[in-house]
Amino acid sequence: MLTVRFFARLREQLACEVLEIPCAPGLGTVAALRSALASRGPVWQQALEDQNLLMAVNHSLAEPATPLAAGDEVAFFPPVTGG
Amino acid sequence: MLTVRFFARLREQLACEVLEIPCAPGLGTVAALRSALASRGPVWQQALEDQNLLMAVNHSLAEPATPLAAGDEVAFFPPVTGG
Amino acid sequence: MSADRCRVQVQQAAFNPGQLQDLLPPSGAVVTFTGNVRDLSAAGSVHALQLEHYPGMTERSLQAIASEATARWSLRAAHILHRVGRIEAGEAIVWVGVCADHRGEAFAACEFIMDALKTRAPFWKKEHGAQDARWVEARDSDISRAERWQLTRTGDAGTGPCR
Amino acid sequence: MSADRCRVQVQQAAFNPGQLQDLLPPSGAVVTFTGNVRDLSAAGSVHALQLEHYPGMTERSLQAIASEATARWSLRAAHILHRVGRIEAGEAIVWVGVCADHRGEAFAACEFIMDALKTRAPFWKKEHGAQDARWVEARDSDISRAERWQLTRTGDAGTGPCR
Repeated sequence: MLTVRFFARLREQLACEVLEIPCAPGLGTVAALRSALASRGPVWQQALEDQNLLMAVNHSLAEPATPLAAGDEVAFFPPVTGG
Repeated sequence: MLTVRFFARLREQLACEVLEIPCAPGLGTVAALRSALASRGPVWQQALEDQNLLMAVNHSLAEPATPLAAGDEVAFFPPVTGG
Repeated sequence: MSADRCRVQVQQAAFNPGQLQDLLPPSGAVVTFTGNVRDLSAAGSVHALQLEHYPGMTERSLQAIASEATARWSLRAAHILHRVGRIEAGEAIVWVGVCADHRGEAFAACEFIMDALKTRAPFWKKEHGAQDARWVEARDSDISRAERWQLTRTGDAGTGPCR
Repeated sequence: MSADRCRVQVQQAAFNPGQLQDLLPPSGAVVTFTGNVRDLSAAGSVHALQLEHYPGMTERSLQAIASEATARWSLRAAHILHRVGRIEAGEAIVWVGVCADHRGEAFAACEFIMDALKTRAPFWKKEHGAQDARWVEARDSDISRAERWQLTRTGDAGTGPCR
């Protein structure tokens, strides 16, 4: 399984905080996971095509090509605005 | 009269904290006053020839050419080391 | 010493910046930054902020930033405290305290930590005004401030002496 | 507002940096610098410092520095406190607190004030060690740090809004 988390404005847009997704051959990278999520419907497609979204795998910032493995926690979120 | 003050290491070298000096035609600038003070003896000459000494007139940093007038307070001191 | 040198904390409770400074180790130069919630933003009046974070990743990110600071400059301490949850206008939201022997290093490290935190630490602000609430957008000026530090980069997150 | 914005003080009594920060006006960004007496210098161990100043000129000089800072940057406050007399190792000797809407201005102004103070304010340190006492020499690094600010000089001492 993969755990997928969404934060802040993205979490509100999707009305979703966390998903559990079974690992599959087509979900080998962060980019592949993002595409699969976008295909869930128009709201998902629109929210996930935002080029400014950041991605993290296991609490570290990730690239589209970052590989995924069973048990990974993936997160998508808008640019950060702390401080 | 001119009031002349000395600070820190210079004050100790001269064993003098403050002098009252009558105004005179030869004391029209800070440089002239400094020369007159240096002529008081070897200790004064040596202490006042230090090129790093700073000078102030009426609580503002001064140049050798800064003019002096009756009632002015002149100060000589080493480079500052606060903070 | 390592563990004490970099200390990061994420908490809901309000804090007093002066009391945090008292906890820093003795050192010649101490620079602190305190960020307070302003009652006005580009979008209008602000009654409070709601701060969201990513538990686990946020702390890890702050630790990496403090660690990178101690790798780049000679520091005795780098402490970071950031609040989450609801924070009223006028209250402190973030505090950074840096100790060094020399003031130049303390100033640079404290400013670096704030610039890195603003662009790399997973926090998100929602402004609550009189009528509405809106997410705060990231600012280009924060990104360009953070990019300055890449030019003279000597350490890397994760390689500092505090990890 | 003017008088409150630039506040300078020279005193013998010890002080607590955190309590001074509590006296600053509300603002988005607060940067403070605290300088403490180190127990070791280039010349050996230090038990205490004796700080001499030039009453009248010292206060005027600090006021001019704070005023120049508020002329160069958009600040809500610039406060300076400097101790004189005997100061024990470990005690705070100087504190600067700067408030602004934006952190970049607060950092720059606070560092500028310290660099200017180190080269322009009439204070002189005498170190007391175990056996002897010696005057501290001015440092070239302080002079070169201060000279950096001339490059982008936009205001001049005496023309700031606090005079």
